[in-house]
Order: sequence, then structure tokens, then C-alpha cells
Amino acid sequence: MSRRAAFWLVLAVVVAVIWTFLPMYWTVKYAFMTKTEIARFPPMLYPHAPNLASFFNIFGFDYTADNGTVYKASGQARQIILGIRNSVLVAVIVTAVTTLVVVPLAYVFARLEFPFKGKLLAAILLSVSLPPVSTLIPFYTLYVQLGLTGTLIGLIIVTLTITIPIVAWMLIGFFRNLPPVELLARVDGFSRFYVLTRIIVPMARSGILVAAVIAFLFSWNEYVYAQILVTGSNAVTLPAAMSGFLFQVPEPSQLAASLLLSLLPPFVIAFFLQKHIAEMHLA
Amino acid sequence: MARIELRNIVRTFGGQHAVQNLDMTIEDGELLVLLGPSGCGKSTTMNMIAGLDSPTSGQILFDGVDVTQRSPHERNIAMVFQSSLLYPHLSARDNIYMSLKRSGLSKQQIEARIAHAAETVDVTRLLDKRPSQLSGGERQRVATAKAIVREPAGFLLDEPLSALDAALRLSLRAELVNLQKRIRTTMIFVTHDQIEAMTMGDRIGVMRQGRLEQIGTPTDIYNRPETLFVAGFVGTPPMNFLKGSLEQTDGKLWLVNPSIRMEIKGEFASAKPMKNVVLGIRPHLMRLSEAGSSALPLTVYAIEQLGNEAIVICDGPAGEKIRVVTQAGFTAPIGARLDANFDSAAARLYDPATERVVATDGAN
Amino acid sequence: MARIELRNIVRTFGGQHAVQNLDMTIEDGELLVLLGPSGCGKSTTMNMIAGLDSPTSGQILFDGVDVTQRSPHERNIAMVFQSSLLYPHLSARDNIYMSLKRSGLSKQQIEARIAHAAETVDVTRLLDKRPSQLSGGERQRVATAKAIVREPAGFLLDEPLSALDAALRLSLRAELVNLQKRIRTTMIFVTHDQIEAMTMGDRIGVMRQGRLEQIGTPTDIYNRPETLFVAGFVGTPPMNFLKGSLEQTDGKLWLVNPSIRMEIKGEFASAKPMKNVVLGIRPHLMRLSEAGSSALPLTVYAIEQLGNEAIVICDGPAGEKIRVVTQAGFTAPIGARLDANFDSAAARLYDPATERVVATDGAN
Amino acid sequence: MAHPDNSAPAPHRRTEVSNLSFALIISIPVLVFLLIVVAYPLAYAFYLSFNEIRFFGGYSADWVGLTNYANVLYDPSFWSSLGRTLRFTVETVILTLAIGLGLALILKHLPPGWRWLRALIILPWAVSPYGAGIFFAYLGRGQTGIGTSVAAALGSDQTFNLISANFVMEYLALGAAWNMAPLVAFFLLANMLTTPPRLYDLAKIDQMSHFETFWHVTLPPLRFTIFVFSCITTVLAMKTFDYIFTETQGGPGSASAVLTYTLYKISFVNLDLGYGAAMSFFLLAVILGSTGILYFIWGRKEERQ
Amino acid sequence: QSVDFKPTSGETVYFRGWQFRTDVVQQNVDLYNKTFGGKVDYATVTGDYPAVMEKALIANENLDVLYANPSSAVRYNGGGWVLPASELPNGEEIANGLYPNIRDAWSVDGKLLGLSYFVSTRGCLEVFTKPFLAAGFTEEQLPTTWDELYDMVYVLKDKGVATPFLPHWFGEYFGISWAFVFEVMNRGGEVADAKTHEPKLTVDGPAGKTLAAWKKLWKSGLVPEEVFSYNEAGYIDAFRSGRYVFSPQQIYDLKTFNDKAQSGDVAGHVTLLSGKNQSWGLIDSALYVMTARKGRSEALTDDVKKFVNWYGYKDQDGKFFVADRWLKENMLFSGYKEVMESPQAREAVSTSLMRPEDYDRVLEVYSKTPYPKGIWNVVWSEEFNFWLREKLFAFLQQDLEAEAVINEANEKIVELNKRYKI
Ligand SMILES: Nc1ncnc2c1ncn2[C@@H]1O[C@H](COP(=O)(O)OP(=O)(O)OP(=O)(O)O)[C@@H](O)[C@H]1O
Ligand SMILES: Nc1ncnc2c1ncn2[C@@H]1O[C@H](COP(=O)(O)OP(=O)(O)OP(=O)(O)O)[C@@H](O)[C@H]1O
Ligand SMILES: [Mg+2]
Ligand SMILES: [Mg+2]
Repeated sequence: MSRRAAFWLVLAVVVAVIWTFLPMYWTVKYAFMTKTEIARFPPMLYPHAPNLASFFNIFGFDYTADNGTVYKASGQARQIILGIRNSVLVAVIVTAVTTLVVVPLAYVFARLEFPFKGKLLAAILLSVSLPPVSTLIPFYTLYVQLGLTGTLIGLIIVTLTITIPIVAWMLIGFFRNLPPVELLARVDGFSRFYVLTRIIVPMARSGILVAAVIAFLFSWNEYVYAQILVTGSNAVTLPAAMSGFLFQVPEPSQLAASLLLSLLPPFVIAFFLQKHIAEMHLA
Repeated sequence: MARIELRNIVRTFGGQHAVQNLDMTIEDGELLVLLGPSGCGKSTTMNMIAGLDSPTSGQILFDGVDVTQRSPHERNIAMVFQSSLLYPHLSARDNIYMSLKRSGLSKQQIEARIAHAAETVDVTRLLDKRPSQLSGGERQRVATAKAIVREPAGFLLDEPLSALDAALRLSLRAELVNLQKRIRTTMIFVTHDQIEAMTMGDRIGVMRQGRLEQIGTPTDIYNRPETLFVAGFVGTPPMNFLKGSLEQTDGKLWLVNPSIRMEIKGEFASAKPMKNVVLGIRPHLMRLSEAGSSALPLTVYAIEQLGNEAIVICDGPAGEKIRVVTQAGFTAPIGARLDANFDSAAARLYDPATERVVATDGAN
Repeated sequence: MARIELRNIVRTFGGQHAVQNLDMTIEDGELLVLLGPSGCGKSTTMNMIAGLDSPTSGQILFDGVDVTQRSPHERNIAMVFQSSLLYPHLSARDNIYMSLKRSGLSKQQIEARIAHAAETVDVTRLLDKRPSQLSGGERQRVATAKAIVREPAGFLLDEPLSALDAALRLSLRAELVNLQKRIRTTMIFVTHDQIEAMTMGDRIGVMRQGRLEQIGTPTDIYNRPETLFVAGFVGTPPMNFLKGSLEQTDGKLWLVNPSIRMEIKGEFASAKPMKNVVLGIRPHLMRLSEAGSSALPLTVYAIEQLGNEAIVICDGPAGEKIRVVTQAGFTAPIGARLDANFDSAAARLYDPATERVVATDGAN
Repeated sequence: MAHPDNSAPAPHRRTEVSNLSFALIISIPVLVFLLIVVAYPLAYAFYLSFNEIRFFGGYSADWVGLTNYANVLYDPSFWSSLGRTLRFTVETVILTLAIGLGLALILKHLPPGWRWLRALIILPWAVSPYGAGIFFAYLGRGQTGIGTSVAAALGSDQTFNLISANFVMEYLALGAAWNMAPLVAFFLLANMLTTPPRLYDLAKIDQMSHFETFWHVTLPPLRFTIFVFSCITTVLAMKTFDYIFTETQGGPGSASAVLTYTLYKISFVNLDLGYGAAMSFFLLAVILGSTGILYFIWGRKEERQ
Repeated sequence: QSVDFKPTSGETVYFRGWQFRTDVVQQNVDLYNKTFGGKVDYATVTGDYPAVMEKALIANENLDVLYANPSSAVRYNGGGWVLPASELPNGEEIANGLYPNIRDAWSVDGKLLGLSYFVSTRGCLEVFTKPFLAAGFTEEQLPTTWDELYDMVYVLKDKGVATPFLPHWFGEYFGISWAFVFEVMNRGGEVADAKTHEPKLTVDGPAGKTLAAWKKLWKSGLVPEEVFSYNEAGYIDAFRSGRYVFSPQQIYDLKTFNDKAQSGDVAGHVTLLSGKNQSWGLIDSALYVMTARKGRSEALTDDVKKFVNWYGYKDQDGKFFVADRWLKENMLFSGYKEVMESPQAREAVSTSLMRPEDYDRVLEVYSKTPYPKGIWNVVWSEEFNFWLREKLFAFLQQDLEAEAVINEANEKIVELNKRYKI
């Protein structure tokens, strides 16, 4: 790489990193600040005396600062802990199901020509398009009748209706770029199913992993339905539990702490994902 | 091990015919070479036989059974794609292995087969590389190994040797023929290499613009081309053509044009007189002599030295290019006048209107 | 229009040498043909000259200027890739147009050039198709058009004609040479086709396993191959080799082996006696006669009919394969005994230890 | 593309599972699932939209025909909300794609030792929309925001409020793009990595500039993905609710009251379910209409390739 | 004392609340369950609480007891989803224990909708005394009416205080619209008639004066536009930061502002304006509401009543266990006279103030706080509230005529009355 190119790349990376982290940092720093510091004007660029009070509080522990001030445990702790468990459950199940369902679906739409393709695709698109606000109440009524409110299974079902179409749309684009190895595979005597599972899937592994992560994040972050369907139940998810720090009695520091917490699993996943993306270079 | 029949196959792409009314039978165990100019529909035909593409109309039969609707894997075909298509994410070995995955062979057998196929095409030391790390010729050889490792009902090889040097080509050619004869498998082989076509094929099918022009043994195709196109296409350098008319005098048939008048002997002696006719004669059947004699007067345009022989390219009397093969080292100044002689018994006559060979009384 | 010098170029891939100590100069305006077996490093060399790949060590000079570190941009090279690489989303026309984008020509000029280039390679009616809609040969021709539409400092053509039929090949070959001579551009041309190499190249460079074996005019390469490899690689069918020892008697030099004893005449008559030697003789310089005479005794193994000639493949006295070119239609039963004669003045002697030609007193 | 019979439909069916049946086997269960979960509420909403629903003083549903739909058209708050929705959507789509593409290019060019940065860049996508709303609310407000903080660091005592009625939609769009762009970037990156590297060689031989290389080599294989994401981002932007809800609550004033927000008010605050349902069908129509338009002027072109 | 708290149905009582000191609530519930073998299931509902609860009610979800602001409670009642507290066996006694103005606020058609959770004054005028004193004023000079307040704001401005006043103009549903309502009422006006719900805003009355004062304030540039986009957290933080001198805030937030751990600069320096000459703010309260869930067994309904009685009124010892605790720990005032007027109350509250003497001022403000019954004890209250919110923003941002706004507000009320047949 030439010196000039390297300079521009470094500059671009710096800008990208600032762009990525500044908005998060601005709130997440509150996790380490007291209410007083948060309220200080002009706002502080960084916590001058960082403390971990909020992290203790959201898990239900009091925290005594060096100066003796006691930060009381949050009453939301139970919800947060439940929320973490439920969010992990929902996200894992949704991710698994979405990936299983969507990979063949996307493959079919990306690589095969068949009648009604456009129409079927449109039907899927239609379900992506529905704004939750418009069907929330009927939806809720349906769920009450089926006894699905306040249950994880109910939340999983509704989350699938979000992830499946979106991830499908994304994967279609990905599959279209693969080289035409089906020709080869079919001459090698493999059935369509085999071609899909043993040839396309390994080739598209990275794309599929990305898709899985997307499904994970969509369900991990789902909030609108969660707040309607599972708040106030044992099936509460982390986003719903967290929002308690936002409404009614505001706790910016605890909100920031739990937001930071909610970022950790995606962070871990993203970290492992990027290795797979790098692997794609070989193809 | 199948007799492959194509019945009136048509394949159009957006209205344009890539293959037109193709009727062709490849006998069980036969090696058919498909020859034809670029874009004439060879690969399209292969794809349809393999079941990768469906004819717009027409039928494909394997051993008399209509397989037009059947999937590739029901046809049991091994194929080398023109583009040496390989799985990009697999090593050469695994690429070859994919062909055997469904074979039901034991692991050892498979390994032995792969080793043998790799040996045959000389890629043993490349087996662990991925396609992107192979040279063009190496990729082609791996693709070939992938095909020959199987024992299919039919081999379809679409220019499998085009990126190889002469020596390797020679040996692979022999290997392929040997293999085909040994396991008596039907094979269709696309090539643009005349020598390959002549030496390998039990029969040669010459295609042009989606149609089959002529199908026959190499000798037939070379010595008795039925259309002007085949005559001009097969043979390096190609056949020379002279225009003229056929006149009958003294019960003899004469080719007449402003600069020549020669008696037609042999096969065509019994043809009918006609106004326009084209006489074709192979360059190596012509002999050069100094200018001044009675034969075809030529002007030297260029001389190609091929090492073992030389090709003298001349302007004919009517401006047509006439090539004559002569011994290596032959020289003559550009623009020199020469004369050429040939035995009309070795020549062929074509009707320029139909582009087909002129009818004779004798069986043709 | 550049003199291209390669100085001690090395290129390794993961420890393996693809190109080794390559030293080569292509003169300004010269047409160099690169010949060599599959995987010998031709494409790698081309890539490095174009600047697409960097040598592991060594220098590349254009007109004496070191361009090793320069980008392809700055080298002004037109190239046809072995895989007929084209932009998949662009029509043939736009693919060709991309080459001229930076030329600063007016729109009309560009159009005229494209039209002319397309005409030259006969793809005019395909200009609106995309690469995926073209046949293999058509793609290759578009890739060629894309190169010749420019007037670069150098042309690098990596097997640009490999997927074409003989006739088209013939005409394109002529067009390319014509173009190169007309605009006097340096051109490097990779081919595995002997005829192409012989007829087109001002000089031929023969590569083997990443090294340059010999570089010289076609006649030199054909008639005076300096290594066993070149001798065996160039020429179809390849040179025949006889093993033996060189003995000196009566001031004359003899090749001796159990079945033959012949006097060495010509160039090699002044060589030193040596224990092991290989004599090479081209198949078309041998003549067959009935068995019984004094010359080389052979057994017929196979006969290849090529239309204009026949190749008789025989087993030699020591089991080596000996090929003899004879007239078309020659027949003999397989296993028949034949004898072959040749003029030893036309033969070459090689030292099997060094694989190089045997030194003589005369200039070699 | 992939299959030789792409440009012309295969005239015959195969005995093996045909393309169609294979496609149906795979997609029908999914479609049925979606149908049940999505269609029932949709149908119910459709029914509601022709009624006037009352909860107070006892539940009642009076059939009013198309009145609700007609009323929507006469409702100025519908039109102003729609305007904001469109503004937000267009801006979000453009910003998301542009930033996503930019990030993808950066990620692609990272030298091997720096690849871990990819894991960082995707992080904004890990933030839920409502989280993003919180982030950008704190970031933008004069009281707590970056503008004021930086100004103070530079010695000014001015406050800088980024959530102003004048450009709140732009600010929201920026935040939405921040949230969404990494995903786009990753998909584009995945696509870029499947482009044959040799094409870049070809571009070099053609002496293309960086931009031309980008345009002719990098971009074409991305175009379908970009199209897909234009659709997805359009849909998501039009559906956005929680993000705006946490960031501005439709404010300042009603400067960011997009259609979903207005719908929320009608259905959840006013409990005017019939009217809300009718208006939501307008929103649905707008969403489908705009993706439809995208498809017809753009997507079809991409699909043909 | 004859109340029996022991549940008999064996079924679960579902109790849902919003997120405020949920730990305390949980402890209380646990205590009840332990003491009486109850099966009360408590959980917090986060997010847009009234909307979420309304949906649960519409769908007839498992929900027995919930929190509600009076305006929501009135709506729930309008939907027929509420079991009024009057129907408790000791309903009358409970009603009589409340301050009359509060009982009035929580009743519809003579029915008491729920039991006291908390009562507070929102919009009580609080002052950060430091800058005020620094500007050369004494505490005696603190304004006592809205007009005086505005005058003081401009004086402070002239003295170089950049942001003397943080108006109650933030973006929540209890933000700017409430500000208007309480200012009108503090100035002696009324938005709508308490009985007939007829509109009563006048251009030359309190409403006109309020809007005129607002416009002047907005145009003076003393109020940063960002206030419009605050949620409650932002609003509290803004005052807590010490940027502002005056601001209408929750009365119980006096505790927050004077708490060193929560509010650095302002802690110990925040007091409230006296309510001698007028009231400040309005009643912001919440009740425990029982639902009239369909299909619930008689026995369970009884259990619900028993639990609510214990939780929202007196325990087995006749003590206001929950209410006392709220008051002591969080300065949440109660609607029950007995709770508020106890010495423990004074003691508890005084510690949370700038100085103990402020307690009298608190009680003074508290007892006078008005309640906009005309627009809140009516099912369209939230709808009007949202409309008003947007209209007021528009009034400031788009510089609308005060007269037009007042007329439109009146028309809106008339229209809503008509639509809901009131
Ligand atoms: N990227 C790579 N990684 C590893 N090995 C490579 C790579 N590219 C080329 N090689 C090896 O380098 C050698 C030379 O390759 P090159 O492509 O130059 O051959 P070539 O002479 O062009 O052959 P062909 O006539 O078959 O195209 C081959 O053995 C090949 O396997
Ligand atoms: N997918 C397609 N869409 C449109 N035209 C096509 C398509 N595939 C092939 N063609 C056209 O059909 C004709 C026959 O193509 P085919 O590939 O069979 O030629 P070929 O005989 O194999 O030629 P070559 O020797 O150059 O490979 C060509 O003119 C080509 O342009
Ligand atoms: Mg082809
Ligand atoms: Mg090569």
C-alpha cells in the first residue's frame, strides 16, 4: 500500500471509529457517573471519578462509594436478571430457527428460476412491510385469546415474523453472487437438497453467519412487541426491562449501565464473526 | 454406456436460435467430436445433453428412453465445462472427490481412483491447491480429472485441452481415447483443434449456426466434405476454392473460368453442366512449378514457415487466396509468379447456391 | 512501444517457485511468443510485466526505466487474460469501451475504434450481449477486441485464441501480427499452439518450471533447439530421440547403440566422443522403407491419419517411441517391421546429463 | 448468471422436483406461518377500519363504511405526519446506504492485522432502536450534548441543541443511519469479497481511476444488495416508532411526529381504533407503494441481470 | 378493624405497577403474601404505562390491581374496566379518610375509583437560591405569584443571569400542556367546568394572561429550545445542573434536589415558593385501581378486595403501612389526612428539605393545589391533553395568536364533549 493510500485509510478508520463510538460513548459514560455528574452543566466529556455503582445497582446490590455515599440497589434488578435470561433464550432460538428456515428460502429465490417467483417474494415483502403499530391491538387480542401473552414462545413467534423476511431478503442478495457451481454439482449427481446443504452452505458460510448474527441482533433488540407482550411478566426481555430506567423515574446511569450490558453479547458475537468474514477471502 | 439421440432439438435465447433442429445420434461407446466455429452452439448442445439446460423443443433420448425431463443426476453424465468450472472453496482433491461422493465406493477405492485420475492428467502434486492457486492449464486438467474419475454413461468434454501445450495435449488425448475405449463409454468431445478432431473422433459432427452440417468419420469429413462450409472449415490450411462454370464438351466435363480450363475427372466426372460452380482442392494436393506452364497462375502473397513444411499463400487469378503446402525452406520473393498443378480427380465440386456438393450419378 | 527487460525475476508462492531467475529482454516493437508447458510460469510472468503482481525479487525495466514498483496504470499495457476476463455487468461494447475511457479520444473516434476492433475479431453482432450470454470463444474474442482497441506501450496476450476454431484463429492471428507490425508495439503472446508460435513470433521464448530454456527465432527454436526439453517440446509430432554413445573412429564421429551405427555428419561432426548421448531427429526428416535395409529397425505401433499426412508411431529398438511423418493414406499392419532412414546432418546431439546440446568446435 | 436457462424459462418440467416444487416445498411453510401470524391481525385491522369503535360507555362497533378512510384524507395531521415520514425515510435511506457503503469500503481495505476493527464497526447495529434513540437524545440535547460540551471545552458558554424543530428530522435520520449502516456495510462487504479479485486486475489494465474501479468493478455486484437494502431501509424507516419515541417523543412540538407516532396517538391514546386502522392502511399503502416504485424503477432492472 | 385479609380462592391476584421503587413494592407484597398466605403476583410494567395497561384491559388480560393516574382511571372507568373502591366493604370509611379535594378528584359520579397511592404537586415553583441570593436579592423578595415570577425573571436577566427560568415545557404528556393547565388554574381560572365539562377559557382572563406571558418569555430567548425535547429525566437534570434559578417541579423532587448524592451543586439550596397569594401547580396523583375483569370468580374478586384494602389502606394493625413507608422513604404524600397530619410525617419530610421550616411552606402549597376536574375526570382527558400539548408547542414555535389558540381549545372541548356525548 502506498504511503498516501495508507494515510487516507488511517484517516478513514479514525473517522469511522469516532462515528461508531461517539454516540454510544456519550451515554455509556453515564454508567460510571453519579446523577450529579450527569446533570452537571456544561456536560462532562468523561467521568472524572468513574464508579461502578450502577453496575451493582442493576443487579440488585447496594454500592458504597469511597466517600461513604450509598447507592441503593435498583428495584429493577429482578427484571434485569430475568430479562437477560429471556433475551438470550429468545435470541438463540430465533436465530437458530431463522437461519434454518431462511437459508433454503433465500437460496431458492436467489438461484432458481420458477413461475410465481416474483409473487411469492412480494408476499414475503408484504409481511416485512406491516407497521407493528397498525396491527398491534388486533395482534394483542389474538395473543390473549391464544394465551400467548407473557410467554416466551409468543415472543419468539412474533420475532420470527420480523427476522425471517428481513434476513431472507438480505441473504438473497448474497447468494446471487456465488459462482455457478450448481452446474458442477448437478453433473456430479447431487440432488438439489444436497447441493444446497453440502455445497452452497459451506461456500456461503460467512454470509450465513452474518445472517445469523443479524437474526440474533434483531431479536436481541426487539422492543415494540416485547413491551406490549411480555412486560410485567416473567417473560420480560432485557430491552423491555431496561426501559424501566427511562420512563417514570429516570435513572440515566443505570440505564447506561444496562445498555452497555446489552451491548456485550453482540460485541462478543461480532468479534467471532469477523474472523469468518476474513475467511471469505479465500473464495 | 448409452446411445444418445437428439431429436429435432431447438434452443432459443430470447428469440435467437442457438441450436436449430438438431438431429444427431451418438452410438453407444462412440467418441463423437463436435467441431464448429465459435458460437455455433456446441456448448449449448452439451448443456442440454447433460440436462443442465432444457431444449425449447425436441427430445433427448438415452438408450431410447426420453430423458428430456430428467435431471442431470438421473442421466449419469460426467462433464468438463468449457470454463473449467471448479468449486472455488475446495481443494483440487476435494473437487475431484465430489464426483465420486455418490459412487458408493469405499474410501480406499475412491482414493485410488483419485490418485489414478490425478496421475493421468499430471496434477498429483497440485492436489492440495485451490482453484485460485492453479494456472489455467492446471485448472483444466483438474476439471478433466474430475470427469474421468467416474465411470458414467457418457462423457461430455467441452474443450478440455484448449489451454494445454502440445506435448501434454498429445498425451492426454491418448489417455482420453484409451479410457473411452477401455470402459466403452459414449463420449462427446468439443474441440476446435483439427488434429484432435481428426485423430480422436470415431466420427466428427460439424456444426454451424446451430445446425449440424455434416456428421461422419474423420476421413469422410476431410476427404468428402459435403458442404462448402465443411470443406472450408476442416483442414489446416483450409481447402482452396476456385469459381467457374461446368461445361460439357466431347462427353467430358470441364471447369472453365477466365484463367483455367481443366477436365474434371474422378467422382464428379458424371455431374451435370452448370453455370456457377466452386471447385475445392486441398492445399497439400497442389504442386508448385515455375510460372509459364499451363496450370493455375498464382502470385506469391506470403510464405509461412512451419518448420516441417511451408505454406505458400498466393493470390489466385480471380483474387481469391490460394494456399499451397510445400516443403520446408521453400522461398520465393513476394509477388513472384508461380503456377500450380493438381489432379482434378482429387477435387470436389460445390454448388455455390445451395453450398452443397454437386450431385453426381455415382453414389455420393 | 517499449523495450521490456526482465532482470533476474523470481516469484514464489508460499515457498514454491513459479518463476525462477528469469532474465529476458523484449525489444521495442518485437513480438515475443512465450511457449511452455502448463504451469511453467507464463501467466505469472505476464502478470508481473503488467504490474498486477510483484516479483519476489528482480527488476522489470521499460525502456531502461525501472518500473518494478510502478502501478499497472503507469505502465500503459493492454492485456488479454487467460480466462477471458470481462466485466460481467457490462455489454461487450461497454467492456471494450472501458479500455478507451482514459484515452481522451472523442466520442466518434472511440466509436469508430470499437467498431473496427469488433469487426476485426468478428463480434460486431454480439456487441450488445453480456459476457454471460456469450460462448467461450466469443468471450475470448471480445477480450481480444478490448486489448487491440488501444495503442499501448505493450500488448500482453495470454492465450487469446485458445478457444477458437482453426479458420478464425488463422485470420485473427494474421490480424494481430498485422496490427503489431503496423503500430510497432511490443507484444508478448502466450500460446500453446506450435503453429501459432512458429508463424507469429519474431522470437520465441520457451519456459520450463519457471525458467527460460531458450529464446530465439522460430527457425532457431525449431531447427536448433538447445536443450532436450525444447527439442521435445517444440514441433508436432515432437522430435524423436535415440540413445547411444559417441565414438570416434577414422577421424569420423559415430553414434553407436546396439541396433545402429551411423556416422554423424554436419554441425556435430566435430563433437567430442562421449559415453552417453541422445540423438534427436524430427519425424518428417525420416523416411520409411521396407524392413531389411541397413537403417533403424522399427515396429509399427499405431498410425494417425491427419488427412494431409499420416503419422506412423513405432517402437524403436530400445523400446522408445519413434514417430515418422509420411504421406496421407499410408497403411501398414500394426506390429509390422519397418526401417527408417535419415540424414544425420539434420540431427542434433544432446548430453543427457546436462540435457543441453553437445558442444562442437564450430560456432553453435 | 448462474443457470443457463435463466434468460429463457425452461419450457419443460422435470421429473425430479422441479424448480417450482422445490421452491414451493421450501417457501410454503414459511409463507403459511407468516400468513397466520401476520394475516389474522391484518384482517382484523381491516375489519376495524370500517367501524367506529367506542370503548367508553360500553364497547360498541358501528359500521361506518369508508368514512374513516375519507376522514383520513381530510385530516391535516395525517398529511403533515406523512410528509415527515417521507422526509425521514428518504434521508435515512440515503444516509444509511452512503454510510454503509463507506464503512464497507473501509472494512474491505483493512490490512489483515486490523481486521478486528470489523467487530467494532458493526457495534452500532447491536444497539436497539430505542437504545439508539436514547444515545442520540443525550448526544443532541443542549443540556447534555456533545455540541455544548465541545463548545465549553473550547471556552464558549453557548449551548448547542441538535434536536431543533428546524432539523430534527435530519438529526433523527442521522441516528437511524448510525444504527442501520453497519449492517448494510457488512452485507456489502460480504458481497465485495465475492467479487473475483482478477476483475481488479482488469481495471488496472484499463487504467481506471479509483472511482471508476469502484463504479465498474466494486459496485455492480453490490447493486442488488443495495437495492434490497433500499427497500428494507425504506420499510424500516417508515415503520420506525420506538426510536423516535425514545429520542424525541415526536417533538420538539410535533416537529418529528411521523405517521407511526400519529397512529400511536390515535390508536393508543384516543383509542380510536377504527380511524387508526384506516390510517394505518394508508401507511401500509405508502410503504408498499414506495417499495413497489423502487422495484419497478430499479429492482426489475437489477433482477434482469 | 374487622376486615379479614386472608385470601380464600387460592387463585392468583395479578398486581401490575410502573417502575418506581419496585423493590419496596415487592417487599410490601411479599410481606402480605407471607402474613396471609396470599398469592399476589406483582410485576413492573415498563414503557408507556397507561397505553400498555389500557390494552391489557381491553383484552381482558389477567390483571386485578394496577396503578393509575386519575385521568387514566377515569378512562378505565369509562371503558367499564374498573371496580370502584366504593364497593369495598369499608368503602365509605376509606372515602371519608381522604382530603376532600382529593376525594373529589378521584371520584366519578360519586364513586371513588381507587385507593391512595400518592398525591403530589406538580408544578410547585422551586428555586435554586444560590444564584438568586448572589444576584443581590433576599429570600423575602422571592415572588409569590406568576406575574411576580415573570417580572423577577427579567430582572435577573438584566442582572446577567442567562437562564433564570426553566418552564414546564418539556415533551412528556404531563409537560407543556399541564404547565398551561396549572398556570391558568393558579391564576384563578378554569379550563372546563367541573360538572358540565363546558369550556371556560377566556382571552382576557387567566388563559390569555398565561399565553401572553409565555409568548413574551419565549421571544425573550431566555428559554432554550431544547426544553421542548426533554423527557422528564432531562427536565429534572436540567434543573439539577444548577443552570436555572426558578422552575416548576414535582414537590417530592425537593428531596431529590436537596440530596447531595443525587444533586451536586444545587443540593441544600432548593426551596419552594410560598403559596400564600395563589396556588402553584396542580395535583399529580395516582391510585390503586381494581379491575372489573370479566370471568373472574367471586372468591377471587373478594381476595382482590382484601389485598387492596391492606395495601392501599390500613393493615391488620390499623396502620397505613404502605402509605407511611412511601412518605418516609420517598416523600410520597398520601391522600389520607391521617397519614399526612401525623408527626412522623413532618419529621420524615423535613429531613428532605433545604431546612426544616420549609415543611410549612410545603403543606401550604400542598393543601391549596387545585385539580382540573373539568378536563380530567372525563374520558377524553388524554386526547385533549395531547391535542393541547401540540397546540401549545405550535403556539410558541409557529408564533400563533393567543386568541386563536384559546378559541380552538374551547372548540376542541366542545367537539370532544359532543363526540363522547357528554
Ligand atoms: N496464487 C497462487 N498460489 C499458489 N500457487 C500459484 C498461484 N498462482 C500460480 N501458482 C502456481 O505457479 C505456477 C505457475 O503458474 P502460471 O499461472 O504462471 O502457469 P502458466 O504457465 O500460465 O500455465 P498455463 O499454461 O496452465 O496457464 C503453477 O504451478 C501454479 O500452480
Ligand atoms: N445465456 C445466453 N443468452 C443469450 N445468448 C446465448 C446464451 N448462451 C449462449 N448464447 C448464444 O448462443 C450461441 C451459441 O453459444 P454456445 O456457447 O453454444 O457456442 P459454442 O459453440 O460453445 O462456442 P465456443 O466455441 O465459442 O464456445 C452464441 O451465439 C451465444 O452468443
Ligand atoms: Mg462453447
Ligand atoms: Mg497461464
